[in-house]
Amino acid sequence: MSEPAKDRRKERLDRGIKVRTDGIYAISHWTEIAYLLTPRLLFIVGLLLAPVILIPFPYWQRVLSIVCIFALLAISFDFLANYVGLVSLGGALYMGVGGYSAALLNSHFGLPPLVTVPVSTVLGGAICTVLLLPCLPLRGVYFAIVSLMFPLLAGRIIEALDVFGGTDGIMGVDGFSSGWVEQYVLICSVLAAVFILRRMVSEDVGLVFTGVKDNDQAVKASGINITTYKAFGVFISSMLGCLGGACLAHIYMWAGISQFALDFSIIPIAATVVGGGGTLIGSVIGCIILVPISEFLRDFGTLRIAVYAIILTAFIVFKSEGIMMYGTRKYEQFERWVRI
Amino acid sequence: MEIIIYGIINSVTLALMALGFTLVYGVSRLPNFAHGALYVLTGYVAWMLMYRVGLYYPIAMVLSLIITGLVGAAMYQFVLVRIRGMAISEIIASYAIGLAILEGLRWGGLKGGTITLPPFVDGSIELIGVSVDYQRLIVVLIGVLLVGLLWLFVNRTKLGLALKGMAQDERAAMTLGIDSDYMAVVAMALGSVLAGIAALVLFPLGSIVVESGYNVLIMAVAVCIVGGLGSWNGAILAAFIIGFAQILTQVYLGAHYQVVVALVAIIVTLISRPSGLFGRQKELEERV
Amino acid sequence: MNQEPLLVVEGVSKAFGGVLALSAVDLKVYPGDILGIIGPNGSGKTTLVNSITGFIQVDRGKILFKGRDITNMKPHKIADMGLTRTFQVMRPYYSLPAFKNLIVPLFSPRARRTGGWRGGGKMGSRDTVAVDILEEIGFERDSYIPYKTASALPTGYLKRLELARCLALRPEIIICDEVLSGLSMSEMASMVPLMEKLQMEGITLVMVEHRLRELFRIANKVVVLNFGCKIAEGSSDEVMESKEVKEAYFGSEEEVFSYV
Amino acid sequence: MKCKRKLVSMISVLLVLLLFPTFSALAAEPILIGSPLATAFLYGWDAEKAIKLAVEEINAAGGVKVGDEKRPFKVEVIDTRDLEPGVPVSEALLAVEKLIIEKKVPFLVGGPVRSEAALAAMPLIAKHKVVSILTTGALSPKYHEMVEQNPDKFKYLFRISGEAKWMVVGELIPCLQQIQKDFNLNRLFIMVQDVAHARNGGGILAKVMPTKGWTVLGDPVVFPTGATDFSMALLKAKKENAEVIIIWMDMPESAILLRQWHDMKVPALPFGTIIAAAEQPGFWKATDGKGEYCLANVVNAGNAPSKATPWTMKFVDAYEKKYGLEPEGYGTSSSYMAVYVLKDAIERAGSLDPDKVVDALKKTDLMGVYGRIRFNPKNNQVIPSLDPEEGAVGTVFQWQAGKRVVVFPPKIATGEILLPPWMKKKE
Repeated sequence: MSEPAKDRRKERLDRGIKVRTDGIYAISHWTEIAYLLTPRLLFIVGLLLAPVILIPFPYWQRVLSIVCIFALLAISFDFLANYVGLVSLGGALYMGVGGYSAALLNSHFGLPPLVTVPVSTVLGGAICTVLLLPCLPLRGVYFAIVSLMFPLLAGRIIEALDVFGGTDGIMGVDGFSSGWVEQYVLICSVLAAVFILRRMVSEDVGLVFTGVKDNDQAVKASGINITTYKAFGVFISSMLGCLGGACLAHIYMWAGISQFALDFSIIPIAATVVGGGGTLIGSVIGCIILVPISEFLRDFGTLRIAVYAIILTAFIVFKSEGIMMYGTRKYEQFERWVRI
Repeated sequence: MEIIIYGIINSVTLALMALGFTLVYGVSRLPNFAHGALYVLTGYVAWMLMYRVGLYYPIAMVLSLIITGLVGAAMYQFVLVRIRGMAISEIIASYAIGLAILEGLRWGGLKGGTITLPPFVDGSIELIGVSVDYQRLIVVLIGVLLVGLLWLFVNRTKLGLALKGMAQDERAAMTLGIDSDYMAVVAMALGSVLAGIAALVLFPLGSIVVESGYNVLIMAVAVCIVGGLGSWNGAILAAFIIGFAQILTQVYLGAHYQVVVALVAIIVTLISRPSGLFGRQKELEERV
Repeated sequence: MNQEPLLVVEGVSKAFGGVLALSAVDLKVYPGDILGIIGPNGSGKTTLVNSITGFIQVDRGKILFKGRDITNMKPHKIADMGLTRTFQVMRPYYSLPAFKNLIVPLFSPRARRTGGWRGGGKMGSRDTVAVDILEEIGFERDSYIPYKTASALPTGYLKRLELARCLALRPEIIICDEVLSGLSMSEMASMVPLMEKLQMEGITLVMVEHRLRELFRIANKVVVLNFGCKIAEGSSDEVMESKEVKEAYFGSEEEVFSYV
Repeated sequence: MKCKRKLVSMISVLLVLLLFPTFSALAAEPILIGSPLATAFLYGWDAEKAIKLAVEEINAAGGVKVGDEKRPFKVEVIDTRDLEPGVPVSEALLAVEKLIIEKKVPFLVGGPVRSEAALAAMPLIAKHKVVSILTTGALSPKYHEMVEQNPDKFKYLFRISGEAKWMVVGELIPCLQQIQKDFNLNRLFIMVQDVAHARNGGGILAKVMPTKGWTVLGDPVVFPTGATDFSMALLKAKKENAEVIIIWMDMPESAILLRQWHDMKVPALPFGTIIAAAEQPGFWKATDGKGEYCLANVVNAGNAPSKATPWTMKFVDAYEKKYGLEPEGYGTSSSYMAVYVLKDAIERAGSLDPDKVVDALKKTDLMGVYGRIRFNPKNNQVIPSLDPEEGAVGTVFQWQAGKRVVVFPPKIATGEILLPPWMKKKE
């Protein structure tokens, strides 16, 4: 792309095929159908096949699981931030609560992973919602800061009170029966989360969430209790995080204080920023990119974090729309220079 | 007795850590989450200049302050100015820059806690039966001096008044011919220098480690939130409240509850009194 | 009118910092009324609206709606009882089409209880109900206007959208915070009959206004506020004649006429 | 909708994924040793240096004799990041998995360093039947207790470095007894970091010492990881006339504690059970010499110069020659030794089969850098002793005039404990 000159500007137009596929004509010809389905199928089939493709590289299968866990956290962040309007920097809280509840359910009550994961998802979601309930009236930065404090505090409290295994954590948690179960539980959860949430936000409930985010005064004046909806949003998002935490506990057969670690709060946010906020799929893509990068950079020690930080800053400052939005735009529109 | 003396020392330490943060936020509404990184950077640069380049201690200190100020200004000028007003982006971007500086330093060899700055005056003194080292007294002295100078600067100089104007109402200040971007750069540089001064007086008490960057950031944020973001009086008051609370918990409850105190203070303050101790009504509306 | 008043405000006071924004304001609104509240800038009109609808907490006094004490109740509960309001600063959900703006109120418990607009029951989806309401309020049904994104609508339509948002709740009272200000002459001309139509449909209106001429035409009672105090009450003519109003509000007679 | 971009990125990620592992698969000839270590931190980097030193020496001498052929060692170090603040333990586990699954290492020597990471990695390592020798960091007795409880499952897990219980019962308490005898000191003050091994260790001391004629002043003072101000506790120690201060902290900030101790002239001998800062040769500089008279336990001999065995000084000199400074933290000599022990076991087993190597390891009896190395057959923990002829000896040294002088155990001591000038010897 050349330098913008003074006497011309860039014009963006929807592609013909995009316009055609907006309406009922979408099913009129295979090209239209393909236009609509290809990216979606690519995403779904790609994710579903990934474990199979990665059979020769068992280590990367495991990385895929981690990618999915971070993706769940990123979706949770994206949903809460861009659809409910609560920017939560405390993804690690969900992670920890989910991990601990799964580990406790498994080691104290002997429930198998396939039971503890859903139970701790719901239970953990409820616990997180109750914990965050007093903070819900806060907005913007203030909610962000308080939510950032929660995981730190939770870790400290477990440490100070020496409960749940103290600093050693809970060991001897059962693993998933096989790697396939682990991966497909996670992949299906990610896909389900993305598509259910994307559907939900375009339904009437989703409009209420948007309303709470855009203009909570008007929502209040419409006779809707915004705290209920915020709590509901937090519940959904913390359920996703707890699901990730529970899976992590079972993958590593262990839960400990470090599940409240800052990384679980920061990386999902970075992924969302890189992938494109407000698209839900974007945050998944962000994780697919960032987590492997982190693996490649492992040999460079702490430089990894510095590189991460620079990528993040660059995206936030220069390409704040994120990869997903950028991709969508390129897919749906073409650009040309026009004279003015 | 030692509770009072060390409470004061601890409080002034916290105030020093928080001063730069609250100045930047107060003037340009920019939560500078790279604060801790600038703190460590100053200490490291001063150490480098002293032991690797071989400059005199005072010269090294002044130079390192200048460098930190420039880094802060550059950070604003080249990165943060593009995302002014988007609070969350500001937090993430400044935190990321801080992270890059801190972890870059660690990668570049700042590890293990074996480097430190020498104290200004060595030794200790008995003060009403409590032994205190001179460096801590200097910390208190400089802290008080700095607050005084800052007050004079803000209330008596043209630049300071302009900054104060910005802090109160950015738009009105702009209509009065104050260049808000320039002022924000100045504030950022000044805030960085304040972080640097804190580093130079506090590092001789300990060793220069990357982790202290994170601690300083947490404490600065805690103090500023409890005091009401952007309010200088509030920050100082909050530094004393948290400072004494920490010393008291350390004496009566156990040192490992110290951080818990700060965190609980933040959460309780935000939930019960969102604008902080000294926040203004306008801000209250923003928050709730 | 010997009925029970629908809305009663008794001695409501509110101070911000040291400034008394409302001091012991009394008000009675009867069913079917169009009550006008006027007053110079900073006289506490919007504060009064905010107090009644629960958006701010009052310091003293009592507010009764349909005989129930609603003082300092949560805004959404008050709205749920049928007391709704518009906002002076319009903030529709800009990214949504106009009719989608109504989905939020239609989704509220009250709207669901009362079965949407007209006739009750499940009369089609919320979208159709929303378009119905917009038509009611003056959006041309078969035009593209109800489907346009809110950010592209002119002020007049945005004000109507605010009203429509209230109507979606099937309210008993709508408190209109300056729906007429900022409109062009023609827009205003069509707004006034709309208000009258709403009154005909049995909705009680409280109108907080700057535009005295139009207000006086439709209001059957006017209350004047100044510095947080009620200084006059009565029919529009009575208020116009009131000496306190002229002195406190209008200053001198010449200014009255230049203003009206 | 969406995403040519997504396609491109996914394909490129896949491509990279496909290409990456092929690099490492090529070299099959050397015997791989995986070292999961927090390389950016003390207990990580020192262990890394020591392991590399040992591998270099072994390879220079011809390598490891497996059956008939001689094969060299090759180290794969991976950064576990487990000492970084804010990084979850799962990162370390992922690193261990990377070594096992991708690099296909049959042996692990080193970490994970942090106790909870080491503990969390146990099931994982056992699952893959990888022989692991823990050499640095984790001191938690829970490690070998777990092995003892589950000898079949965890039989692949060895620890060649010391553990907290022995350090307290076997070294610290006898050493304190000696101090009591020599200087007539008996008022003890305990400061620990808020991690499990330190709190447990502090608790044991507080319980045991009163029975040995000591007065323990209050409960152990617990400091959070990363604390930077210790003055309140020091003041308390001073006020209550403490005579020995036990410090158990594996964080670098403990250097601050000693500077404060010096500046306040607290008349008590600082005794670091684990005191990360004081273990390093750079400590003297870090405290401007204010850490003089500090005692520190570096777990195993050889981490400070001494004459425990003929090999000790050989190791210290070799390390100093290669890296320009004396061995650093408490994981150095043990990491070095672990490679030799592994070599010995492989040569005796004559194969790389994990079960055979485990059997050989269990029969290890080697005169090493820090004494006679044998593993307890019940729990695979190296057998400790105060006599280098009998087992692995520890080392307590004192900083004296810029040098680390070994003062305990008596058999390997190179000097006497000195009191700071502001402490008067009690009669």
